[in-house]
Amino acid sequence: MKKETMPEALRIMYRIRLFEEHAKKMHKENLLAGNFMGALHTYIGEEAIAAGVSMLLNKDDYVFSTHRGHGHFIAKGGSIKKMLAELMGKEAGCSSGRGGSMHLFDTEINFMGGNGIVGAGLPLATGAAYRAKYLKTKQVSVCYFGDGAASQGTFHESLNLASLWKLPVIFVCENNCYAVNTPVSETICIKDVAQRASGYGMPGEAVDGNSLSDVYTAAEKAVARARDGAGPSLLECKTYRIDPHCMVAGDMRKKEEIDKWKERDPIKLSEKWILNEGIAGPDDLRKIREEVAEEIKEAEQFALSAPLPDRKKFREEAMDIDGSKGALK
Amino acid sequence: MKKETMPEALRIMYRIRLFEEHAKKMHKENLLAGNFMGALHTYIGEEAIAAGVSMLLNKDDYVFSTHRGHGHFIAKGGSIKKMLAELMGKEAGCSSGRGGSMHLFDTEINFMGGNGIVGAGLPLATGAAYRAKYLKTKQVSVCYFGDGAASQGTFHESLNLASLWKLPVIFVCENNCYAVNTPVSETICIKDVAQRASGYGMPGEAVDGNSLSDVYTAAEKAVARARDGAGPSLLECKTYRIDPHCMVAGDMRKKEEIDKWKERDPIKLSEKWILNEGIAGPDDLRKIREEVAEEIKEAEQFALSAPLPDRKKFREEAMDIDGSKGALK
Amino acid sequence: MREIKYVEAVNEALMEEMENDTGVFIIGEEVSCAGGAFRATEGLFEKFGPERVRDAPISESGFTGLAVGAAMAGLRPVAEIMYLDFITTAMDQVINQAAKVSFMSGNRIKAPLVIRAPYGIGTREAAQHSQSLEAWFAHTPGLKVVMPSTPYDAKGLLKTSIRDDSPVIFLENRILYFKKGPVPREEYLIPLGQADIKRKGKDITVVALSNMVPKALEAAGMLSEEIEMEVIDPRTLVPLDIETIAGSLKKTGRLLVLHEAPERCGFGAEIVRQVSEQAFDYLDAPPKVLGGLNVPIPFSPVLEDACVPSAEDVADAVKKIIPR
Amino acid sequence: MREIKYVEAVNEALMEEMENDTGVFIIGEEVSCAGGAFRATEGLFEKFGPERVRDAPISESGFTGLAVGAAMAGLRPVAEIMYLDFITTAMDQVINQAAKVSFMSGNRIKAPLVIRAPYGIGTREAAQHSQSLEAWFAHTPGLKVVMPSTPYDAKGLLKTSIRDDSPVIFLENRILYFKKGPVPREEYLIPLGQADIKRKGKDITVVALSNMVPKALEAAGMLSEEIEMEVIDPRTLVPLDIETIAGSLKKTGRLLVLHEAPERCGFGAEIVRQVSEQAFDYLDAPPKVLGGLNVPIPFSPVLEDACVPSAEDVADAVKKIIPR
Ligand SMILES: Cc1ncc(C[n+]2csc(CCOP(=O)(O)OP(=O)(O)O)c2C)c(N)n1
Ligand SMILES: Cc1ncc(C[n+]2csc(CCOP(=O)(O)OP(=O)(O)O)c2C)c(N)n1
Ligand SMILES: [Mg+2]
Ligand SMILES: [Mg+2]
Repeated sequence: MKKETMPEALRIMYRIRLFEEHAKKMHKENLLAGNFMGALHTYIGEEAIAAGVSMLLNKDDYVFSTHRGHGHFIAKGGSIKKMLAELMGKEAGCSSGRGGSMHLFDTEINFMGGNGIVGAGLPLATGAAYRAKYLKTKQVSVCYFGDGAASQGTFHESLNLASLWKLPVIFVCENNCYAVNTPVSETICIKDVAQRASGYGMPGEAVDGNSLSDVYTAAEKAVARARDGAGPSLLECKTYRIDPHCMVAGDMRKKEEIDKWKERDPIKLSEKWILNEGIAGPDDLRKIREEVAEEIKEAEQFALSAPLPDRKKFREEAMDIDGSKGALK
Repeated sequence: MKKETMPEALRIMYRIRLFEEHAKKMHKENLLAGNFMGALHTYIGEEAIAAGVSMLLNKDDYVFSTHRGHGHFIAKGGSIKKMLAELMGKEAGCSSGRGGSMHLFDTEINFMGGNGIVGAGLPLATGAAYRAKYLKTKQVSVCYFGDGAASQGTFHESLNLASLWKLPVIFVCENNCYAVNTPVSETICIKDVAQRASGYGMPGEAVDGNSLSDVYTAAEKAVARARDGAGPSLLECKTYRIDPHCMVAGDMRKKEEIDKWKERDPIKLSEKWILNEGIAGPDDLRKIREEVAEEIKEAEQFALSAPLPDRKKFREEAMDIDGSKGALK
Repeated sequence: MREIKYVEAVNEALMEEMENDTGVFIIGEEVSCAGGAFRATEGLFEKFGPERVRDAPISESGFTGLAVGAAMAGLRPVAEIMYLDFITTAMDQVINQAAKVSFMSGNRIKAPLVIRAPYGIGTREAAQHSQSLEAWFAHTPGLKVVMPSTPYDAKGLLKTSIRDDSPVIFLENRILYFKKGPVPREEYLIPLGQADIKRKGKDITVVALSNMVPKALEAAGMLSEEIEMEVIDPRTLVPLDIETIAGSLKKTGRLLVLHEAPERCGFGAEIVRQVSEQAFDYLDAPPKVLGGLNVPIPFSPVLEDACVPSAEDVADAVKKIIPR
Repeated sequence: MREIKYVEAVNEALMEEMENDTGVFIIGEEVSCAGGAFRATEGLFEKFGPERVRDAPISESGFTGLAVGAAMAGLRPVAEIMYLDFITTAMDQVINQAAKVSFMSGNRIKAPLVIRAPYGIGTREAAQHSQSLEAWFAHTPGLKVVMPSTPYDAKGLLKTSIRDDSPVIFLENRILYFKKGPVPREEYLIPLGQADIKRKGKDITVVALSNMVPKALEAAGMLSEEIEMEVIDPRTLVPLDIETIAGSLKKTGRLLVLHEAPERCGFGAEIVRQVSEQAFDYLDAPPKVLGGLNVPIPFSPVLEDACVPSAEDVADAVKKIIPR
């Protein structure tokens, strides 16, 4: 990773972290729309992955995300304002309030959506890669998914198709040690998800997902391979989710385990590295952080003041979506 | 493989071969029920697999079969009479004429059915193995499937579950080089399906599926492992389907390729081996063959004279299956 | 009588049936220590251990199919799909395997399996976590479909479903999960195929599914001065107790069916079909279905709530059917 | 006019649309050199090459999902499911992805995808190769559902479906595949949502889906001396041209809906619901559905044929509805 780009990557990580800390606060204050079941899945502790991968992507490269997608969205360049409005169910949201936290979209940056179905994004990402190859656009398609998703049939089918047809897709497995409360040791019986790549004849690599530069370096190879037309790669990033699964889920993990991982906070590690290498000073970092905080304040203002969608109008329009009338009016 | 059991295994292979040759003839003469789409998938050329595996199975071990299941059924000890009656859609058929060639059942020998959905048998077989372990019965569960089925998500999910929970199931991949007209080189990009076993932490072995003793030897290890409670295995048997995919499918394979494989006919290979080793003489083999031919003649008589199910009675009874009445009478 | 929550009633039914029959086991995501996403399986792991309360990876097709295979071999699995929406990833095992194996085998094999799935709209989780898919399963020969609306019904019907020799799709409404109702301490069973009249009335027959039952009762209360609504909960869609519905119609002459699933091709249409076939002459007014909008479920609460009939919507619909 | 087979009409539609629009590509099992299990894609591979006519491994979820993703990114894929029954292995991609993505994204993304699937009963392939699942898709908001009964309709509707911006489920009946009918050489399109009156009549409105259309016409011929049946083919279930059906009912006062799918919760029930809602006053007799038995499809031909209405069954049903 080029040294001068490190602060930019760190800014992405700040944006993710501060956004989510703020969203959590708003959730607790009942300001978000989805408070009932708490379908707000934070990415805190995993930021280095999206940041590291996205530093390699162009605006028109595709990203397919998951239920845990705020970080992917921000890293790709999505609007924080519009995302926050989305979490509040506002018409001005990035999905017009129709999608919510699990279904973020931004077509201007080819952010192709989160997904509420674990593992469902893999075939979709493979499809966007199919188009890129079909039209020889040199775009790549990135698919994020969790360790839990690696047990879905779609994992198997998608990796196989992508490899058979040498599609420019990068499968990024965010192995955060758990699927909700289920430890990864109870869902796979090998050391690394990445080992499965060999079953499809594609390269597979497991890296420290909390190290920005390790993620970047591995992703660089995968992206280059994809752009060169050499086909897909499986990149497993070992990391840890610091928060519970979502805002209402019970957490059965040991406190010591969580604390141990907190010491390896990807933001702290990156800050340390930047300072050590003398790429930027403490003041520079503080400044970035303040700018980000300001941005989030503005986003909150925007989202709070944006209007809610209109029930009556929705019911009327809904009638027309498929040309058939319903009884509700 | 014990030498004295070889003739028994050969008898199984004769029974399969002669049954199918006969069924094909009846199909051409329009005597079978399914002639419209020709859903009759022959096992000719692959007999050594079912024969070799089944020599290791007890009556109460489970077998889950495929669309190409006549051989599995016979090898497990299913009644040829009842199978032929089934192919004719008779009430006396092994599935009462409800299932047909793709859905053979015999609960007395725990033959748990063919399957018309490629790959669907893998979770089912894993489930029967779950019961065996649950009740500590020491039964094993065998699942046959094709090279084509190895691309289904159920392959991935089932192997993973079976390995995680150390279930007594043997996954037997019958790699006959094609799925209908699609060569296996276009569906997987590695040498052996068996290599995928490593992704699930289970042993995987690829053997010559036309060699009775090779199949037997490999299956012996897998069955022993399963019975010992050590978990599942993936056994890939390389073979070739001599006939077209089914009775009406076009065949795009090269004649030379088919001819080359015909030279490695598993029955011829086994006969040669038995004769060479002096386990039995030509007359013994001829006698077995004749006995089998006689058996098939009887089966034909049985099946031809068995009555067809009754349309009227069926319509009446169908009304009651779920307690609701339909309009048809 | 003591009152317990719907989800507790489910839990008790599981507990009792697991005690009754060692062949009953539970499989699903997070069902062991975590007790399931909604605590329906709480305490079972501690009591019955990992073989009988089995946490599965996110492999719906795999573990549902495993349950089908185990049922074919003689156990009585209860598979939990965390949200009904996720059953889309396991449909082949449900539709082509579980539902058909008994028939295809000429009745030689049974698949005595229950697939439990929390479902329904109202939790602000958007389009992939909010669907009501009962009509699909009711359309599939070989499956029974159960959809209780009260803790009492949930417990009695789940016990019966576990003992039934057919595969049963058992749909538990997530909004109702946390509502309380009377449930006796003594064991009881409720047969499949028996509707329950939740409120007697003479002016209109309102057939309501699951979470529409309380809304129908609320509407009945709102209108009680002018209109006497008879509220019928079929409780099981397959088999369906059409006799009770027809009997009510003989008295009322008017039919309104309520469900949250999209109106088009929903189970309401099926009730209208059966009523038209068997009780047309009783009808004094067009039989009517009030269902959900024909749209995916939006995230924004104001829109989500707009997708399904409210008690007010029900009252409006009733008033439109009954002339004054 | 020249006559061609239904499957040839499908083939021509694909050929023309692939020529028209380079974004159209085909993916499915055996679709290239083999031309699909039923020859619907014959000749396309030779003309357009492997990227546009792509043979997939047996990974329905994978390749259907790939098609959805490609559609989201801007192509116009046509995915072939070899037998409709196999779509059970890809349901999540159809229901939770294709059908919902446009709505969930606030209309930012479209999924202009056609899923073609040969389907239907009558080929002696038993329960897992014979299902009519149209009602599931009609119940799923976000999908259009097309079910042509003639070569002419198949060609015109498939071309329109490929150009449509919504995901379309296009159901091709396997028995009709090999029947011929007039198809002009010149290009034409048929809009979705327009029923076709296949035979005029004044005594009863018979709405028939797909392969029930020729059986209805046969029954109409059998009864023509006594009864004038009006036979309507809706052609597309979503959107549905209820106006044409209601218009016919105004004249006839009697309704019979025919389909091969199981009667319970089939599309017939939906037509009865819509008619009850919009044209109840036109009805002089109970509206009736004659559908398939509520059982899995048996293998034995005599039983298989018993599962769906024959022309004689249709004639009987019509005679029962019309008093004499
Ligand atoms: C098909 C499906 N099954 C189950 C769920 C419920 N669920 C949502 S997130 C989740 C855990 C996912 O784990 P992982 O893939 O590791 O992602 P993480 O949440 O750890 O980022 C589960 C089980 C779902 N959304 N979809
Ligand atoms: C899910 C599914 N997809 C497609 C088919 C159609 N089909 C039947 S057999 C077959 C080929 C299977 O190939 P393989 O698994 O190698 O078995 P083989 O026929 O070679 O024994 C296909 C594609 C099916 N039955 N089920
Ligand atoms: Mg995880
Ligand atoms: Mg094969």
